[in-house]
Amino acid sequence: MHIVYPVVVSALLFSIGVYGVLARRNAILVLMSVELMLNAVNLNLVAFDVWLRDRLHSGQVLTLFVIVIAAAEVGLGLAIVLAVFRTRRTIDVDRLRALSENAAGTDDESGDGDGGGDREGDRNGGGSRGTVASGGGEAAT
Amino acid sequence: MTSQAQPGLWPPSGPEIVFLLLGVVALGSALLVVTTRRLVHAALWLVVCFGALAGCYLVLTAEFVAWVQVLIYVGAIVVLLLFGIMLTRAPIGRSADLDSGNRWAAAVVGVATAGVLVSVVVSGFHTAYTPLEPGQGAAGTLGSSVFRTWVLPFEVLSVLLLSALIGAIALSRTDIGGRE
Amino acid sequence: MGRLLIALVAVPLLGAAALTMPAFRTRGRAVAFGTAVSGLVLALTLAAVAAFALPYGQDGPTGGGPDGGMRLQTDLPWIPGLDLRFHLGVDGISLPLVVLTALLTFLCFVHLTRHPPAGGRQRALVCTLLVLEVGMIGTFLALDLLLFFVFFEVVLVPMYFVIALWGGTERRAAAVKFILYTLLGSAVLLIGLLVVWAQAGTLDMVALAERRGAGMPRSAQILAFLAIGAGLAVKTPMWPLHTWLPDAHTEAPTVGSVLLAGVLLKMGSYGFARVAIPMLPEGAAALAPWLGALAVVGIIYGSLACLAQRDIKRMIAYSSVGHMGFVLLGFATLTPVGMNAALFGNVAHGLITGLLFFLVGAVKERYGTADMARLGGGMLGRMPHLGSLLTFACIASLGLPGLAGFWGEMLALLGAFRPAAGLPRPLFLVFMAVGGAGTVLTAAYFLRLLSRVTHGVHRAAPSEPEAAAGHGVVGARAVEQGVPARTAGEAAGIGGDERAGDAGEIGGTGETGQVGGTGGAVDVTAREWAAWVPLVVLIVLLGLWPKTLLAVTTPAVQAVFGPGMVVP
Amino acid sequence: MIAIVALIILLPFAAAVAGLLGAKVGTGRRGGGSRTESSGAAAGRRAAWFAITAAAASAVLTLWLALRPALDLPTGAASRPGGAGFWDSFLPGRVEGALTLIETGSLPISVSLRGDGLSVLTGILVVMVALAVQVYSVGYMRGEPRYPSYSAFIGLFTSAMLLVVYAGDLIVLYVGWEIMGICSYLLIGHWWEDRANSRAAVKAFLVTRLGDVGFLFGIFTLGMAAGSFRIDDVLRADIPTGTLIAATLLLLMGVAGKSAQVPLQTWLPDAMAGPTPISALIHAATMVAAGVFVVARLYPLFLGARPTLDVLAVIAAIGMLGAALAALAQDDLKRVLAYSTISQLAYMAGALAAGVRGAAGLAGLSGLSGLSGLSGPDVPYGPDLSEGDVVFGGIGPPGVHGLGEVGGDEAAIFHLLSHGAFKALLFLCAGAVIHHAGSNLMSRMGGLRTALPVTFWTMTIGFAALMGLPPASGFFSKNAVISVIEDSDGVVQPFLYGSALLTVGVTGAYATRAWLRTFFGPAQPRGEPQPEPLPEEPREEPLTEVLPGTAAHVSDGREAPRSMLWPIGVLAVPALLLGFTWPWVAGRGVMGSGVGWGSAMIDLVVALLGAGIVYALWRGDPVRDPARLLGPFRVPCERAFYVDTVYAALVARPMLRLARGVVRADERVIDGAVRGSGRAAIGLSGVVRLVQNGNAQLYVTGLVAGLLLIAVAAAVVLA
Repeated sequence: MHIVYPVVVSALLFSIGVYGVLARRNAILVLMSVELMLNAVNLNLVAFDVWLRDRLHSGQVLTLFVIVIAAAEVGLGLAIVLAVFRTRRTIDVDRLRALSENAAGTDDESGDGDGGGDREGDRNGGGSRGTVASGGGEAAT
Repeated sequence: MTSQAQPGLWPPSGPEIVFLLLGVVALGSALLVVTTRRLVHAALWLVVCFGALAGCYLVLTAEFVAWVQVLIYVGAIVVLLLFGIMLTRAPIGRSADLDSGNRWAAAVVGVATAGVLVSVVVSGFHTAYTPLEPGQGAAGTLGSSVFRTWVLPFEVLSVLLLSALIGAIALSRTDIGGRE
Repeated sequence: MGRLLIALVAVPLLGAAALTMPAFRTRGRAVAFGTAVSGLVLALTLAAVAAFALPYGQDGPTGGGPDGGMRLQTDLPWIPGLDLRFHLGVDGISLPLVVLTALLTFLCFVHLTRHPPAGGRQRALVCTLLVLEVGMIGTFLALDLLLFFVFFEVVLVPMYFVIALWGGTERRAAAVKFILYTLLGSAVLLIGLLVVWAQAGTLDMVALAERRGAGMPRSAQILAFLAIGAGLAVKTPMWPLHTWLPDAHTEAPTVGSVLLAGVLLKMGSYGFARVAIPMLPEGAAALAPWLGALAVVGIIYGSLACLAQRDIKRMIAYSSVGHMGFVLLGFATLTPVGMNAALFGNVAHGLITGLLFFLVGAVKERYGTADMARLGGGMLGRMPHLGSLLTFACIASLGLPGLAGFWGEMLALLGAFRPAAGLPRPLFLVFMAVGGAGTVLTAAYFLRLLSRVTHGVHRAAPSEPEAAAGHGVVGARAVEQGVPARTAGEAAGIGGDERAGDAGEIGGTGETGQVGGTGGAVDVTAREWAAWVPLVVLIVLLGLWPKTLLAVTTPAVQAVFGPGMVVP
Repeated sequence: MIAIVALIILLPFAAAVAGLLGAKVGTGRRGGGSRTESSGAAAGRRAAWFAITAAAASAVLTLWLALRPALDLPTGAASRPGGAGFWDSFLPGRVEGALTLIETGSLPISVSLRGDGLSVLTGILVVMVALAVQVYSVGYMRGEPRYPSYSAFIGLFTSAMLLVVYAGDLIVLYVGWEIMGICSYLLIGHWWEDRANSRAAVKAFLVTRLGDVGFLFGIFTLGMAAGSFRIDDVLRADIPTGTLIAATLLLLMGVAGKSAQVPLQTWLPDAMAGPTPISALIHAATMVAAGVFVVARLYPLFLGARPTLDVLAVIAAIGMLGAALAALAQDDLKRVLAYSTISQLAYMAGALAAGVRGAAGLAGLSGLSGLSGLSGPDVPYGPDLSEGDVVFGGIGPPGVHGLGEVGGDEAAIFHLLSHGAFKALLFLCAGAVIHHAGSNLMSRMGGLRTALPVTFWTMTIGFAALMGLPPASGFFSKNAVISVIEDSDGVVQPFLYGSALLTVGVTGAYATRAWLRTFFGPAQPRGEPQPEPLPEEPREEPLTEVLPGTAAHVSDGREAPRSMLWPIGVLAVPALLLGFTWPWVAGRGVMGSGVGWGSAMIDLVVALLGAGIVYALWRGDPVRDPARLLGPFRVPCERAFYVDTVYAALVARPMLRLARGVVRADERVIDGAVRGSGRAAIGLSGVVRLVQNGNAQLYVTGLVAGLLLIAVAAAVVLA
């Protein structure tokens, strides 16, 4: 067996997984794409294990471990997705923007804190935190 | 290890042809997973992909891994994913907005990844060859390896699995801990 | 003997560490402990002075040195891989500053025992101040460039917290500005030090000073002097790198202002005397005219800015710009007399401005504001002791002969009269004339301050709208500030919501806040006398007998410039 | 011997410290509202004892110094660099002692004192007037709660002036010089409750400080040129003429500031805001005298710099006439005396500017050693010799000195002493008058002759001396000054001489006017508690307003208390008789020998002419102010020719405007740049922040793309 065949398949599978992670909106689809990438890695591990004739079978054993971890990961990931779905009513990845900078107009003013607007900036910061929290609260109810 | 009598890359031998066919199936179904417009179809194409991969493992003489793949991936994970689709009330039919606006950037990055990886592995391994010897990945050999050499990571892994389980429960149940 | 200097650094550090023990949770005990520790440091400093007074060559195998050289040295490996050494020592240039640091810190603690700043958290404050003392003393003792830099930086963090946690209403912005500005300066300074290291191959300050720049090309010296000078100038502060200073001083609590003006600014000018000028003589010679020009601009500019200030604390902060301008002018002359002037000016400014900030802190505590218009004059009538002390301090600060402030300024001008060979003399004569005009302006703004605050008959402060309308920002700020008394509510409010703290402030009005308004204010308290009298005594002593200081600094300064550079 | 000198200086200082710290142990340093009346009075008494004892001790020691036949060193060329002084015959020799030498890295400063005839002469004036003022103040300031600090500051002031007088080193001299400045600030602003007093004090300090900066630079120039700050070394050094001119011109700035000469004279009239004894102290004996004293002390240097003397002459000529005219138009009695002080100081400056006749043209100092000196008490010296017809070559060999030549410095010091005596007398008398009248304004006085007989007679002596009427001291000293001016041969001599003569007349006029309007004419209703507030001038002595009941002056009695009358009486003696003792001081032995009778007659006639015109006007209408003879000139004169206005417009206001501009520029430009950099950073980060839109996929895309780029780059580099 030429190693290059499984390795190339694995590389292409990985790239497809990458595309899926980057392009899909639905969080479950993203999880699926992650699984694709993990499987690409598994294939690599097995192929190299065979090629190198490892007496400890580290490649295959690690593949087993990866599969187990993938199972755990999917379980946890789905739990998180469900939690997000409960609070946000959506699992579209590009609509979950809690990580973003607050786009409110007052943010620019908190910049000149050295001019005395520090307290204002604090208030804005607090305010933005407040909206996030309260938004979450609304969704939860 | 590369042996002295190393066959050329082309034409492929029998197992290689099987492998390539399975690989094409796996890649094609994977492509469908990331492009299909129906969620449930995606999950089902994933089953096909995993199955084809299990076949690949078999060709590569990793029997035990192949069975585990079928059991856990096809049997457990896909089911979990389907439950997830169900619980998030995803539309069963066609939905137009499964891809984000990021798709073209993702395509570019994906193709670039493929290009880089393929060119690297091809340039690195185009001469690598090993004859396949059945029995390398049998349950017995693998089992003895796991429970001799890898027993400690194995145990750690079981703890990890347990904690992941508990974590999943804690996350998915609304009446435990959490927000005030 | 060498262990003495290690003890100087270690004692406050151990003290700060000890404060983490829960035994100091009890109210007030932390301050007493801090007083004891800083008192111990002061005693050790005096022991160092006594050891210094011994004839040369009697302080152990590691000490000793040529006349005017380093004494009490201790030299331990620190990071052997980089050839960094924990090298401490003291000479005539650093000794007065070490004593000044120890004294001012001790007096700050004495003052703290009865006058805790608003904001509570006394234990944290004591701890912070002790760490600050470690950095300050270490800076003056360090003889390894990187060690110097480390101590130089150590100071910033505690000072940041002192301003940010115990300061006035605008404290956060001031603290952020302070730390960012000075960190930027330190970064430039570090670059300069690295240039020196790269060129000279050693970080040993004694060796570098003895080498007098030999082996370093002129361009590298100029570059290094530029970087080091800019870094130090931020700290000093030199015009136009001074704008962090007024904000920091205005917002810092009394002890913070005292240490900031009394010691921290000196670290910058000390760097000129210790690092920039001795190690990079050619760079110094090339850039001295610029340094002098910026110094005199600072003198005039600072004085003019003072003339139009309304807030006393801010005014004194700007006066520091002017006074440090004289110090820098002294350095710029590159003469022994100029450096003597700078060192004398350093110490004098530390004493006088320290006293001034103590006094203004007391005024603010009693009146609830430091805005001249709202103080309303007549302090000599209402609080004769405080008014008299303020008069004394202002007169000392304006450079009256017979008080400490004079000699630094006079000698700086004398140095400018005949700068080192190679410097353009006409230019320095212009600097001298401008500096002389600066002394008149200095007198003008201090007398204006006295006239407005201590003289006249006390009136009630103008009604709030009037103040706000008439005095614009300052008035509004003062109104916003409201009352000085901050309660525990404010302390709690520091971490969290600012407005809650303000509410606590208003709640505390009844106790101390009204004191300022009703005229029942107390004059100077016993603790304040204890904290201030040593400063007064030293100011008079140095003024009447400048030899006490000049006799210490002159040999060291002569050693810096070498025997060949003494002006006949 | 030098210990005595040190003691003379230190005693008032020690008393000042004791008075400040010790007078009110347990009660407080300065007046406070909480103290009881009795403890305040006790503190005042204690402070008075300190102050008067020290002043008296200083005076005794000074007199003892003066009455010794000679100081330690024998007189001789070796010990007397720069030529012999005119004081040689009074007190030959010189004593000097250095306490220590302060190394500065450049020229060392020697903390040294020196005593010689000039010092002792001036010292006598200082300690005498100081003693008189201290004694007088006990009565004048009775009930004043801040008396201890007041008397302590006087002590400090005296000490500083004595330090100037006895300084052996220019820097030491400068120290005393400046301390005087701050003491004048503290004393003029003694009644600080009134903002105007405070302003006057600030003005006095600032104007003199401005001059002092030049003075300090002058010291630098001299010291650097001579290689030492010791006065002896400086006098002995061979300094190039250019340097000398620069140095003396710079010194002149300080002299003009302290001695209130044009153009720095404006502080002095305002300084009348202080208590009257302070006016006597500052404007008669100490501060204003310091300037003249310093010029006399360094006179050989000034003689070597002819242009400086010409400048001084112009200053003096303008100052004496302008100030005299201003004095003529004032309504405030103290301001009359203040302007008269400026005018009289200008006389001294004029005398100094006149130089030593014949020597003035000399550039070097080499010829000076025998010029200004008088060899001894046995030199024949007659009235006819001083007339100006003494033939004097000027470039004689050392040892051949002009017989009877009165040097400019001698005339100046002579006038300084006599002026110190009579002006102190006048101020103290004016204090008594003001006490009685309750106002400073002469329009509120009149007819006080009968109410205040002692004051009347003593003040008459003072005015006579001021006018230069024989036999009062002013007659002799002023005549000496005018003779010197007349004999000088500078470029501006005619101008100076004309101005001096004219001023004699105006002096006669304003002295007569003040005398008449105060003591004669109809009595004015007394009891105005407070003088009319003048719009632009500081109000004087708001005693009753400030300290109701505490400043209990004896306004209902006939005269001031005895402690005030005694100093007045004592001062009247030298004011009257000093002229007769001067020849003894100057070592001439013949009575009246300082006077050139011919020119003296001219002066006398001019003075009487001025006085007569005023008298005639006054006789015409005793109620109306004789100053009306000035006509349209009167208002400019009263406002002192608008110099204050000009300064306010040219210096003070632009400076304040500049200050405000600086503050604004500081906020907007410099701090603006700092904040701008912060804001620019934040703005840039805002741009970067746009990428941070919360879409995790975008982040990962970037991440992977970056990873790929790095991988490709690594591959390319390694390949």
